[in-house]
Formats: sequence, C-alpha cells, structure tokens
Amino acid sequence: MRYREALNAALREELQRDETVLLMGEDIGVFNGAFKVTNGLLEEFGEKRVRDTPISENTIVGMGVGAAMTGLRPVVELMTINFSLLATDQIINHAAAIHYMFGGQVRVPLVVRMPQGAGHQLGPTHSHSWEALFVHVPGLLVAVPTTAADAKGLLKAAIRDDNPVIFIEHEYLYGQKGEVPDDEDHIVNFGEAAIRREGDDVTIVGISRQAITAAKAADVLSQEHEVEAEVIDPRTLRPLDLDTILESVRKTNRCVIVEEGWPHGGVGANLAALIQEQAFDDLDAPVGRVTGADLPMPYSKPLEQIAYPHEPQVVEAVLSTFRDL
Amino acid sequence: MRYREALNAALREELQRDETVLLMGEDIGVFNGAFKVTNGLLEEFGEKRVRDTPISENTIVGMGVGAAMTGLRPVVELMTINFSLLATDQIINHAAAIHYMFGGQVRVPLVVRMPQGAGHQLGPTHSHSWEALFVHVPGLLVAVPTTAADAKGLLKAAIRDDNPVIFIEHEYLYGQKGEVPDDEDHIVNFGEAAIRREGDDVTIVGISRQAITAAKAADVLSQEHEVEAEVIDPRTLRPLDLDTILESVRKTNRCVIVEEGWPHGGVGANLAALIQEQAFDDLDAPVGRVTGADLPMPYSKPLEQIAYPHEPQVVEAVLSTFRDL
Amino acid sequence: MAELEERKPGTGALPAPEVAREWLETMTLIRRFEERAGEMYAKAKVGGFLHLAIGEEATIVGAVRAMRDEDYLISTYRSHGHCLARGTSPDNVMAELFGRKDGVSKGRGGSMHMFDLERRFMGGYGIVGGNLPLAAGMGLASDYLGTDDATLCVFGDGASNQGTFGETLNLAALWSLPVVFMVTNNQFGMGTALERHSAVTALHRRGEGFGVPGMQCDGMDVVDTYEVISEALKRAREDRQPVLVEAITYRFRGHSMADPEEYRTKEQVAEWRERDPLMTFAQRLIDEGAIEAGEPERFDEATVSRVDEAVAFADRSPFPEPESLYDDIYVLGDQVGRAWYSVDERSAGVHRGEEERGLDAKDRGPLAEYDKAVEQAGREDIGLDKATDAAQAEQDGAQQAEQAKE
Amino acid sequence: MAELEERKPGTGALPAPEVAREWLETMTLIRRFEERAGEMYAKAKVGGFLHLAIGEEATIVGAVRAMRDEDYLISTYRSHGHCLARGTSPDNVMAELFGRKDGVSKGRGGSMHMFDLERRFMGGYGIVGGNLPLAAGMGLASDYLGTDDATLCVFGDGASNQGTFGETLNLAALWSLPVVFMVTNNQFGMGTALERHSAVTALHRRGEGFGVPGMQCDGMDVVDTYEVISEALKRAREDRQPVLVEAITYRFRGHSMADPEEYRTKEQVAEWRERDPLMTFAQRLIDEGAIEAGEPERFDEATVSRVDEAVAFADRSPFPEPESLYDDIYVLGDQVGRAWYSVDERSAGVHRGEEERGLDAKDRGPLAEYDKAVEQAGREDIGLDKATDAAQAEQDGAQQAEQAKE
Ligand SMILES: Cc1ncc(C[n+]2csc(CCOP(=O)(O)OP(=O)(O)O)c2C)c(N)n1
Ligand SMILES: Cc1ncc(C[n+]2csc(CCOP(=O)(O)OP(=O)(O)O)c2C)c(N)n1
Ligand SMILES: [Mg+2]
Ligand SMILES: [Mg+2]
Repeated sequence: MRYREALNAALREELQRDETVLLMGEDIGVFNGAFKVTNGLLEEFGEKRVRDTPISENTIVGMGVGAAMTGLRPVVELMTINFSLLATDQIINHAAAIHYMFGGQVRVPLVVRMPQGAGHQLGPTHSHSWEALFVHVPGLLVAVPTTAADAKGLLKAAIRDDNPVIFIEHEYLYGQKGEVPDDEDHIVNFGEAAIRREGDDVTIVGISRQAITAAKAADVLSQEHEVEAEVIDPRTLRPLDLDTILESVRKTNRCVIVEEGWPHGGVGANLAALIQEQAFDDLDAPVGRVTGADLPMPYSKPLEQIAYPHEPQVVEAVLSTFRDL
Repeated sequence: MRYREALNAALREELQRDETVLLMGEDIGVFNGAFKVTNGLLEEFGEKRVRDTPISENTIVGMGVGAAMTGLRPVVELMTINFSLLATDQIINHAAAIHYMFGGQVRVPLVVRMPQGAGHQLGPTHSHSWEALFVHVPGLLVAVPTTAADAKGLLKAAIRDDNPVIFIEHEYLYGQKGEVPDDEDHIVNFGEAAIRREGDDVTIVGISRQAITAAKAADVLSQEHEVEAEVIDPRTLRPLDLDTILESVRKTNRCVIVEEGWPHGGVGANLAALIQEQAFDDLDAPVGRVTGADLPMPYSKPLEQIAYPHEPQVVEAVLSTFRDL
Repeated sequence: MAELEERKPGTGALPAPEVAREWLETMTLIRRFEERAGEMYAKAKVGGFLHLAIGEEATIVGAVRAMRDEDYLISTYRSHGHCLARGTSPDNVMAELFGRKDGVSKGRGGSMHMFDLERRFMGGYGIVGGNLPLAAGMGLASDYLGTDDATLCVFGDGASNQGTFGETLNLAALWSLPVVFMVTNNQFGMGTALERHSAVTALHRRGEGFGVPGMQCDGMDVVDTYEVISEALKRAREDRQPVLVEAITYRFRGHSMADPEEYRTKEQVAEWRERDPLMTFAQRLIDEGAIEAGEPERFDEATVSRVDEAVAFADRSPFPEPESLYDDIYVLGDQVGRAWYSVDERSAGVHRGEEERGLDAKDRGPLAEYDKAVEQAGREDIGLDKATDAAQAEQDGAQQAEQAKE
Repeated sequence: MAELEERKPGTGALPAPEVAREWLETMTLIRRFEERAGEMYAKAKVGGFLHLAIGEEATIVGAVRAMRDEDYLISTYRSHGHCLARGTSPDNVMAELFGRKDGVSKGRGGSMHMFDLERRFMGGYGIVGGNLPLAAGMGLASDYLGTDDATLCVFGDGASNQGTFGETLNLAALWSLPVVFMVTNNQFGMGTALERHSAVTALHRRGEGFGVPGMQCDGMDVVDTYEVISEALKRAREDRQPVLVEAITYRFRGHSMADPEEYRTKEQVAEWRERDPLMTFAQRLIDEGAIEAGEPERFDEATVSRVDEAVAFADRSPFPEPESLYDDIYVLGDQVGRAWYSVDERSAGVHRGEEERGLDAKDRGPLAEYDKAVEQAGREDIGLDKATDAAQAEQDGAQQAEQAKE
C-alpha cells in the first residue's frame, strides 16, 4: 500500500468509526485532494463530512479549532506546509494555547494535516520543510511519519487524541509503498521512535523523508566504509522519544542528524542540543547535522538537488565524525 | 537616555536623513505608539511619513514589502511580536524570499519592529519571545538589542541596510536607561557580539533581555561562588557573531545560554548545536540552557515569574556545569 | 429596520417589568464590577492589561439576553461584562483578575481570557479578529450535530479590518452557519478613530459582499440591542442565514488603563456620556412606571456590596500552586502518556516541570521568584513604593497612568 | 457600465488597425508560447507546476495594453502571459521555465515566479492572495514619491477569499492609493467552482464594503477588457480611487498540468471554447476590415517560429552554476559584510556555501547531485524511462497526466 493510500485508509476508517470526525480543506472533495490523499472520500461520505473550503487558511484552521471546542474532531488539510504560514496565528495563538489558557476547561481535538518537502522543482514558495516551526510550540503534538504503516497508525492516533496535532506528511513519500497492517485499530503511538536499522558505530537520526535518505546512506556506509550505522526515525517530534536516541548514542558514541529544513533553529539543532546535554560524556565527536541549505528553495533542478540532503552528504557527515578533530 | 528614547531618536534621525524612510503601524501616530516608541513623530513628520494603519498585520507588512521593492524604506511596527504570527506569510514567503527568488533583481529594504517578552502579566496571547521563529529563516536579518545604545545603533543600521530586518525589542527594556552616543551616525553593525563582562571561568550568552539577567547572575556568581563569568550579548542573531562566542568558550571551556523563549528549537538550542560542533574538544561540560518554560505564558503573577528565567536559575545552571556529570 | 437612522432609540417596546429590572441590574453589576476592577488595578491587585467596557453595557446585556442558554457566546479581551451577563459569578471573574486559583481560567488567562464552559461563554481572546473563525467553527459544530443552537460572536470596529473578517463571513454565508457577528462599534480601535481605520464607516455594510446582510442597532439602548440581536439570532437559527449586526456605542474609559486618551476630546466623551445606557434606561423605566423611583439606587447599593464580596472572595483565593504550572498544557492520554513534559524532561533549567514538583518544601531555591511574586502581588497598595522608583514606575506605566487619573 | 449584463461584448470601439493587430499578435504569442511550454513540460524540460492561462489571453492583453510603461504590474503563478505582454523576451521566459541561467529570474523562480524589473512586471507569486498587499505597497510608493504611476494587481476568483483581500482593499481605499485590483474570474479556484467557494459570486461587488467600487468586463473580449481597465486605471490615477475589476473568463486547460478536470464537464469547456478570445477577435478584425483574411494565419506561423527560437535559446542557455546557489540571498553591504553565510559558515554539511565555492574541479563529491541533475534535466525526453518505473511515474503524476492527454 502506498503512503497516500495508507493515509486515505486512516481517514476512511476514522470517518466510519466516529461520527464526529469530519474533513475540511481546499480541493479535498470534488478534486479528490491536491495529492489525492482524500481520494474518493467525498463520494463515500458526502458533503457534510468532507468539505471543500475556500482558500482561507487562517479561517479554516480557526473553524477547526472552534468546532473541536464544541464537539467535533475536525481534520483540516492545508494543501502544503508553505501555506500554513497564513494560519500560524490560529495554530499557535489559538489551537495550542486554548486548553492551557482557559485552565483546562476545554479541549481542542484537531488535526492539521499538510505535506512538505523539496525535490519536485516547486520553487521558493512551495518547497519547504518547516517542522521546526511547530516543534517550537508547547501545546501542539507534531508527527512526521515516513513509512506507510506509520502514516496510517499515527494519523489514526492523532484523530483519536484530544490534543491539537500538526501532522506533517511529505510530497515525495506519497508514492512510496510499504506494508500496512490490515487492522482497523492499527495505532502507532506518539513518542515512540523506530529503529530502522541496527548498528554499533554511529547513530543517524533522520527526520521525515530524510529517515529514508539516512537508511540509504547507512547501506553505503556499510558496503563502502565498513561503518555500521543505527538509523532512528523519531516518527513524532512532540512528544519526542529521546530515550531511544540516547540509548543508541550511548552505544555508538557518535550521532548525525539529517533533516530537510533550514539549519538555524532546526529540528537537528534541537536534537543536537538535547543529545550533548544528556550524553555529553558518551560522545566521541560532536553531534553532526546535515540540513537543507539556508535559502529559499531554488526552482532550477540542479540547484534544487544540491540544496537538500542526499546520501553522499550524509555519508560524508558520518565519516567526518570519525576523523581527528 | 532610555531604550525607548534611543529607538525614538534613531527613527527621528533616519526620517530626517532620508526622505524615503516612512513609518507604518497600528497606533504609532495619534496614539504615539502603544509603548511610546514613536512618541512625537507624527507631530514632527506629518501623516505622510508616520502612518497609523488599521489592524491588518499581514497586509501592513506586505505593503511594506511592496513599497520597499519600489523605492521606499518602510519601517513597520507590529504592536507586539505575538501579532506577527498573522504576518508570517508576508515575512517569510515574501520579504525573505523575494530578493533570491527573482534572481537578485529587486531589494526589500524593510524593517519590521516589534517588542517581545514576559513579566507584565499579559498572559498567554501577549507575552512570548519568538526570535527563534525568525532566526530560522534565510533572507532575514534579526536583531535583539539589549542596551539603549545598541537599540539606536542597530536600528539605524537596519534602516540603512538593503535587506529585510526583523528588529526585536523588549517590553521590559523600554524603560531602561543607558548611555547613548550623541552621534547621528552612531551605527552598530550586525554580526558583532558585545562582551558585557569578562571572565575566565564560564561563558554566559544572554539573548535580548536575558543578557541583563545573565550579567546580574554573573555578579552573584562572582560574589557568592567565586566564579568569574564572561557575559556575551550577541546583539544580532542573523548574522551571528559565532567567532566571539567560540573564542570565549575556548577560554572558559563552559557555556550556558539564557533566553526567554521556548526551549524546543529555540535560539539556545541553535547556539548549543553550533558551539558543540565547533568547540567540542574545548568543552568541559555540556552547553547548558536556561529557557522560558515550555508553555503558553500564564497570567497569574507568581506563575509567570517562575515561567521565565531569573538570576537564580542562571546561577544554578552555571554551577551545574562545574559539577560531576 | 436595518439602518440606525430608521430606528427610534428609546422607543422599542419594553419587556415585562421584572425582565427590565433584571436587565438594569445586570448592567449595574457590570458597571460596578468594572469600576472596582479599575481600582484594584490601580492597587496592583490586577496586573497586565485591563480593558473596561464602561459605556458599552447595553450592547452586552441587550445581546446576551437575546440568546438562549444553549447558544454559544464568544468575545474579546474586553469581556468581563459578557462573562457576568452570562451568569458567571462575580467572585470567579474577580478571582481571575487577581490571578487566583478560583479564577474562571484558574488564573491562567487574566482579564483578556475569561471562559466559562458551563455557561457556553466560549472565551475572551487577546488576538484582535482571532475569535471570528472560532465562532464559525462553533456554528459549524451546531449545524453538524443537528442542534438548534446559534453562536453570537462579538468583536470591535477595529477587528473588522482583520483578514479573518472577510474570510469568516464568506464561509459562514457559504455554509449557511447559524452565527451572528456583532461588531461593537465603539468608534475607536485603541486610539485610532473609525474613519481613520475604515474606508467605509457603516460597518454593517461590510458583510454584503460576502453574503452576510447587515443590521444596525443603538448600542446605548438595551432594548434596541435586544430587539435587533433577537431578530438576527432568529434569522441565523431559523433561516441559517448569518447576520452582521453593528452596535453603535462608545467606551467612556480609555482603551486600557494606560491610555492617556489624547486622540479624543473631553467634549466628545461628555456628549456620549449623556447617553449613558444605564441612566437613560433607568430613567425610562421610571418614566414608564416599570420600576419605582429610588429602585436603581437600591440595586446599586446591593450591587456595590456584591462586588465587595467578590473582591473579598478573590483576595481569599490562593494563588495557583507553583506545582500546577505545567498542568493542562496537554490532555494526558494515549499520546501524551507519562506527562506532557516527557518532551523535554531532561533539559536543564527553569522549564522543567518535574523538578519543581519534586522539590522539598525547605529547598525553595528555584521557587524564590514564586514566593517573591506572591508576596508582591498580595500587597494591598504598592503605589507608594513605586513612586520612589521612577524607572520601575515608568515600566509599569499603565498602572501609573491610572493612579494619576484617580 | 459597471455590470457585465449592461455591456455589449464584441461591440466596443476598435482601436486603430495597427494597434488591434498588435493585440492579436500578442494574444497569439501568449497562446503559442504556452502551448509549447505545455509540450516542454510533458518532455520534462520544464519541472514543478505549470499553470497555463490559455483561454484568458484577452484579460491579459486587454489589461496590460491599458497600462502605461511606468505603471506596475503584479500577478500570480499564472503569469507567463503577463510577462510576455509587458514585453519581456520569450527567450528569457522560456529559459526561466527550463531553469536556466538566462531565465528572467535566473532559474530561481520557475513558472510561478517570473519577474522583470525593467518592464515593471513586479512578479508572479506562488502564494494565493499574497500579491495584494504588495500591490498596495507599490501604490503607496507611487503616491508617496509623487509620481503619476498606477499599479495593476491581477489575482484569481479563489484569491478573493483570502484575508488579504479585505485588508488590502480597505487600506487602498482609506489611503486613496492608485491601484486597480483585477480579479480574473475564470470560474474556478483549482477544482472548486465559483459558487462553491464564494457566497456572493458577483465578485466585483466584494469591494464595496471596503470602499472600493467594482466594475465587470468581458474577459473573453480584449476590447472590453481594455476599455474597462483603462477606465479603472484612470480613476485610480486621476481620482486616487482604487477600483476592483472583475474579468469574466474561463481557462480552457486544467488548473496545472496534473489536473484530471473531473470537476467540470466537457460540454462546459466546449461552450466556452466557442468564445475563444483569439478567434473571436480575429474574426471581428477581419469582419470590420481592420486586417485581411489570412493575416491571422501569417501571424501565427511567425509566432510559432518565434517560440521555436525561444525553445532553442532556452536549450542553449546553461544551468546556473552550482557556485551561484548562495548568491543573492542577502544584499551584501555593511550589515552582511563578509558574505551572507557568515551566519553558519561553520556548521556541517550541504548547506555551506563557501565549501562548494572552494571546491576543486576534480573533487565533485558534494556536487554529484548537481551533475546528475543537469544530465537528467538536460535529456530530451524522459517520458519513456519513466514509464518503466511506475513508482517514480506516479510521484511525477503531473507530467504523466499531461502525457496521457497529449
Ligand atoms: C492581532 C492583534 N493586533 C493588535 C492587537 C493590539 N490591540 C489590542 S485591542 C486593539 C484595538 C482593537 O479595537 P476594536 O476591535 O475596535 O475593539 P475595542 O478595543 O474598541 O473593543 C489593538 C490594536 C491585538 N491584541 N491583536
Ligand atoms: C495560500 C495558498 N493556498 C493554496 C494554494 C494552492 N493553490 C494554488 S492555485 C490555487 C487556486 C487559486 O484559484 P484562483 O485564485 O481562482 O486562480 P486561478 O488558479 O484560477 O488563476 C490554489 C488553491 C496556494 N498556492 N497558496
Ligand atoms: Mg473599538
Ligand atoms: Mg480562478
């Protein structure tokens, strides 16, 4: 099953399971979704439950918040993460804060889904990876599923949870295939990292699509450099399963984080800060980072390709943790 | 001269110096500014150059961008950083990207000024410190002045520069006094950190108002614990004067970063990541961080007080870098 | 009927005497409560921003009394009155202003963020224009769940310039949501006069381009406000037609306590004060024999005592425990299992919840700030202290300005 | 004059024959250019999203010809035509689509982000509704600097639901800015039909509540569009009155190349195609003797050759140097002195500019991706390759869908 189909199945099953679940978003209905994640759902569930919206990001998220406060479990799709900047006020000042600021009186069981990522030459307004923006915010949960199984299991968990969840998909991953358990209660819990590959020499943490790049780099490292990497996919960034990462680092004594987003204040910086705080004496080299380039993503294919991480850079960054400083 | 007066002087002088400079913002004119930074400027320069706007954050920033592209040097005030979330699309998708995405054809000499910070019991929608949101973004310059002299010198530099600048003031600092050079060309360059206090035992980096907390903590450390701290105020975060920080850390072998913002993906995490990357072998302890609490800021005074850093926490964090791990 | 000029303020049919009396009592409660809150602010019992709605009481009571109990109400940072009119105890509203544990939002929200789920008062919000999308979402939920409930969304003239205004009105009309948008046009967004912030000053007309018809009411006349909001709620509820109501009113006090009010003349304020919604309504009730002369004074005395009680209650209520700092950031459950702070339980410093929780009572180290703040916030009057410290006083300009006026 | 029903499309006074001919030529150029761009997209010479304006040429040429050279034009991600009509060479527009160094934006922007400062084409923008505030800012600058220039801001029906719409119109009216807002109502925002996204479908009426009067024009008629935009620009320029013009039109092709067009019927498309703005205008020019029969065919041939040249030019143009990746993020100067990447020159990995710059030609290590991408993007036709790799083909569904149609 492809990643997008797994998401589709999660939405379908949760729509079936719970009458209060509804979907809202631009072109998710008649158009079947810009990336076809909601394919067929309007036909199956009708206009009441699968709602095409005008192009009004801040308001559709805000309506999701209001509806979540009064009995529904809305799943709002933003066409891509780039447009979420129009909705940061409703996400951060409202969705994330409401439960706390009103003394716990009311809950906001809202999911905001959106894809991110570069590689399709969508240029400087359509290619970014901004998990770091949302990881910064207390009150939100943040998921970055990489596999089809996780996409399904985490989305179901998100919909059933009573907190506002930022659910970050990846445009490149939509077409990727993977095994998905055929269980209507296949849930992947937040805060549980997955070890994608075991190894004793170095820990590579890959975020979102870069968990796959990390795994490919690990193969190269094994084949060409006799380095056995342990590859960890945190799957969710809030809450974060730091235990699993630290355990690995305590074993390997080296760590590289791979992410597609910008370097400054990125998820990698956050992890590096946490790891050196908690496992300082276990580190034989600084925690390395491979990130997207610090620029608006250029359109031109060759420029775009060198502006986000690929295996060679990960291999290089890992090898540099073995060099004399 | 107070910090707010220094900012006022910078605005006045630049309005006088350059006809293309104009101010826009909510209540900056007739009301003289929510925090009185623009006091008297409408009277002196008139409605053409000092413009009260409707409450439309995204559009007033976007108008600043458009005007900057076509010959003006707008300085837009957002009443507080909390409301900048309504304008992140114009700041990040537009102001920061335009020079690059159009191949360098056009410049965006825009300054967006806004204060941040907790301590006045403004509660969960009005108290945040979000420099981390803007530090993440390539294409922006980011200033966080602490002293009156820096406030003036950096603001003048920002207005004269051809890049979009996010200029982050602090509500607590507005009333603080300091010496300010009486020179119309008093410029403080971006990317040059200030060493506020010299010391050999530990480096404390304080961001925005926390540079002051850091200095106070350094006094306590010296008086009560015989620890001599070097206190660094980076003054700008993009560009960042990492050299000065690294030089200090290479001398002290210990570092603590103090910031008011949220811990995950904060400026402190970013600095910690950079420092451990660049000065790994020089560190005798993990880079420590003291940050704002990971929550929407509560209103109640005693809760608010323990939700952002004060000297005792900084002292504690510094002492812990001397403890056995 | 939709335009104010066609209406005749002060002539709408009065409700039954006991109803009219209750309206006047509630307006009186709001007035006295807020005056007292202002005093408490000057005494630094209340912190942050305090936005009073004095002068706007008829817009509040007229609107809220037009609602059913099951309808949702959502407002702004200027919402003590909305909360009180909805029936929340003045004790808990005052305790919220004092930042105490018994505050409606447990002291977390303060003046700008009141909330009372039980009474479907769905909150005051600090972000101008931020509550409109939420209101449409509530309307959506009512519609989706097949209930008969409507939502009343209150915001200011300044807020009608936010992007959410057009976005939300379009969506509400497109989806036929049972929402009444009430713009409390008090002539100013902070210090910016209506005609300096809006190209079209007849704000009720702003929704037409988005499919939302407009009505105006005299916001100084509780009866007129009641009538128009009732009509609007009826259309919203029965015809599934969102309506925009503009209530013309005026705030007698500054925007918040720190406002020097340089943007308007004393004459203008005085003129509007002559139309004081409490006095004019009380007079009319007496004139028309609905109440007896002297009754308003008796209400008033009782109200003042009630507000005294609220202050005493708030004063008795403890500050929230420092251990509660990290409560309710997340709803604990399957996904946030152990505790919310599992996300950063290992990092250093003040942001660790668990450490505070585990602290020995003797070792108040990191809680010194808490103790200091409790002590300071608890002091009866810190005005004098402040005058001795000019720098500090300036930073707390808000409270100072207020004291100067008093 | 403002409402379309009152207008008589196809009857507006024709301009002088040489002017009319130029209009037709320009519409033809846009049409042929875009058709060719579509083909190049199917061959993977063009990547990303490609939004064609085929069917909307009259809205473009009629509007742009109503402008002065000094006026500013600002548009969306659907702006090849605007750029061409403004006079930018098809060579550089095509090179931009190819991601080459000679592209108008040096290959940085692609189809969605065209720009030509010299011709005051102030950009195509990828964020729906994002260009409205910029346009008002340009109007502000013109006004402030005391010039006579106006700004024409083009956006779609879908964009009129963004918050920036109301915010910007209010500000433009309040400050009397010389801006014409032109909503190209092509009946759909992506796959969402007008009546499913807007409660009021007469979009030109949307500005009234914000002080911006509305006009409609027949966007299938270049003369009508010219007349109405001319009138609107005159009001903006001379009366300092912003105007909202709704051009009624239709896009003949999908929203972008990946669009399966399930949201509309073939019949509807065919009906509108009968009103093809090129064919109807050409016919009228012949009928009224402004041009001779056969002339349109001759233009057309010349245009096709011109577009061939543009393709050849684009093909010859090199890809941007990898060393240029980090250019123009910042304007270097006093504040960003050494080089922009001083902010992170020390951190590890692919995001370091200096390292690439310093690389030895032999040591292409980190540039392997660049070489691979150049090779791949340079290939004439990668359609066949793709068909062998189903997973990859699906990810590039856009190009596949297009190929299927061809
Ligand atoms: C998004 C946002 N921008 C600015 C502010 C600061 N602010 C608070 S109230 C206010 C004026 C609002 O005026 P109006 O909507 O008329 O309501 P009123 O205060 O008159 O009740 C402003 C600008 C804010 N709280 N939120
Ligand atoms: C803020 C934002 N939201 C969503 C999108 C995705 N998107 C691109 S074009 C489009 C439809 C726009 O429709 P309209 O404004 O009518 O212009 P048209 O494409 O018809 O020319 C959408 C939803 C976007 N680019 N930006
Ligand atoms: Mg107002
Ligand atoms: Mg359209």
